[in-house]
Amino acid sequence: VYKQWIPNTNFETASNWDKGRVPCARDVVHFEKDKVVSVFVRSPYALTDMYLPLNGEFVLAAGAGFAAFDGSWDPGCDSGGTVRFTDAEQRSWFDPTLWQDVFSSGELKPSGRMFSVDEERIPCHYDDVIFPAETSFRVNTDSSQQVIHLRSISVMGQELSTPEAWAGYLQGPSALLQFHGNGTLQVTGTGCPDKSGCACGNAPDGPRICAALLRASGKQCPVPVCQSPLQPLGHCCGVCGATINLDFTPDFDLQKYQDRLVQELLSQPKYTGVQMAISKVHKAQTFLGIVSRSSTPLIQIVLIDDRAGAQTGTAAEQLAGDIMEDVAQHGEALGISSGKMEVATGSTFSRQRGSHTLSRI
Amino acid sequence: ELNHHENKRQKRTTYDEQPRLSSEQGNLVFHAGSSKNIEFRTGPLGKVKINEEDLAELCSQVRESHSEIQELKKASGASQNMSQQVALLTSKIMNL
Amino acid sequence: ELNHHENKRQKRTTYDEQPRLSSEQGNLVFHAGSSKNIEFRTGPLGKVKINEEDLAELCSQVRESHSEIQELKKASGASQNMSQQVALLTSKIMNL
Amino acid sequence: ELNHHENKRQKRTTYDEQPRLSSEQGNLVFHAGSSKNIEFRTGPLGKVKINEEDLAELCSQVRESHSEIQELKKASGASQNMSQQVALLTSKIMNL
Repeated sequence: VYKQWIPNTNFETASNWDKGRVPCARDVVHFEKDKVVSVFVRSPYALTDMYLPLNGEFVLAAGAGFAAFDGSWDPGCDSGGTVRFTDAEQRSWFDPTLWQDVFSSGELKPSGRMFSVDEERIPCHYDDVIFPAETSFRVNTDSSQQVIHLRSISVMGQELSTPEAWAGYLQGPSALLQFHGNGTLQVTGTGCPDKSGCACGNAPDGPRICAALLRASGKQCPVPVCQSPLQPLGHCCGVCGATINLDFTPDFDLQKYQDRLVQELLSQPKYTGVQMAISKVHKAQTFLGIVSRSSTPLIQIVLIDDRAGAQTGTAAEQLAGDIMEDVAQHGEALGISSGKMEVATGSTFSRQRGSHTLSRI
Repeated sequence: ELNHHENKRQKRTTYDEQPRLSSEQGNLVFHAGSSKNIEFRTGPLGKVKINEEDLAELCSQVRESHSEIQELKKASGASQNMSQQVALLTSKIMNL
Repeated sequence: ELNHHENKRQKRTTYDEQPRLSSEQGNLVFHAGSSKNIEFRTGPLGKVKINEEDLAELCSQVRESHSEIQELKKASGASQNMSQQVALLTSKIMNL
Repeated sequence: ELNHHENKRQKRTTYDEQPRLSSEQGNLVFHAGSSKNIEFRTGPLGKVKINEEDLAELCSQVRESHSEIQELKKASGASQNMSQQVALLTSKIMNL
């Protein structure tokens, strides 16, 4: 899966400047002295004055550069003033709002009917990360994990997909300016080796992820319409709709199963407005109410819909029922040994549960 | 639209006459203006280094060579005089 | 696929080729792209000055010194000849 | 007015630490941070050119000139000796 970092530190990005516009010729441009930054410059600029940080770089695209301003001609920049580059220091790797799903080309993937739980909006251990070509960036990798594993990283148009290539890039001039924080990014070059899927691996940073998400959306989860919202693993806020947890056998193929659900159920007209997330997660085991350190992998399906009021979650509930029915009929062939469903809709006063366990021979 | 275009062209022309730093096919080019300068300034303790070559040292080497050459030219002038004297001596000895 | 690969390779080259202006602990460093040049171009009146040193003048000083040295070498060659002549004269006088 | 002046001076001092790029009467000026360097760096295949002049060549020219000057100085020293010898010969001939 390809995930692309959204913000940049380009010179020509208006939102990177405190005045909300790119500096013009009469302005005095300030980069903060102690803020490290890499800045991609795409075009030529005339300047009156520019203060550079003590550590930083300007990467010049072909034709880009800086000229002295002679004071004579300056349309749309009559006043002039101080324009400051804004602080890119706190942009966190673990902020789900700063990533988007893309194709390997970097083209934006239409979100369609699938979504990801919040932890999986951040690059997972077997994902490919893209920092778009012709852009500069700065990302804080502070993490609860020492090493953040990835399959590959693309930076300024070069894809680094081996540990050696990545190590080489880290020796270069830009890496230290682009990445900071205590987490170390490591490129493995290997995708998920298990056809039953791989857990994302961001669970240790769950609290960090939710804190970043809530900071972006204003501190609190929205008040859910349903009374006892579901708490899917890896998701920050409660949701209305349905979740299904599946136990699987070695025959289970996550990608095939997802395709089957999309083609045979989710794409039915009656489920327009239902969105689905499906992934392998690790559920902490409890024994006599005590959380154990070991965990069991399971397939989690989260279903939400766009129904309102008392109808909230009812389409999701219906789809969940269909999925459970499918499990009952074809579970064994699909590699599913049992399934548990939970539902929270606008009309229910408590969560409803259902389960189906296949008898195993 | 035309006006905008016109503006752009004008802008470019204006900047082209100004001293500037620009990226050209990966080369880093410093152009002085038609009548304006590009200047690099360090403090009294700062150096200017071009690929490990210290520019101030290079300049003082150039100046030192220049003044040594002036000395050598004077000495060489003296040597020209002597050459005439030797010619004179030679003819005198021939006539002895 | 091959084409895609080709594009990628080309892209990498592009990245490496981008020149940069960087600040390293307050030092101002200009980097050309790999295997690319840094060029200083002066105009008819526009100069490139590095701490009051005029780069174009530095170059012409170096060239001037070089050609003056060639002159001095010729003169010095002439002076070697004369030295033999003096030795000859000296021996003649001794034999008188 | 004095205060304003004072402010300006202080401002300059504060910012002096940061490298800076500025226009001064249309001249483009690059300033290193205080007591910091300005460096120009190319890769192993890149050149530094001053108006079609290759700086590496210029440097080796400077070094070559320096060693040629040392040679010329030795030769010139020899020529001084000869000058004394010529003076001696001259007086001898006069006394014949």
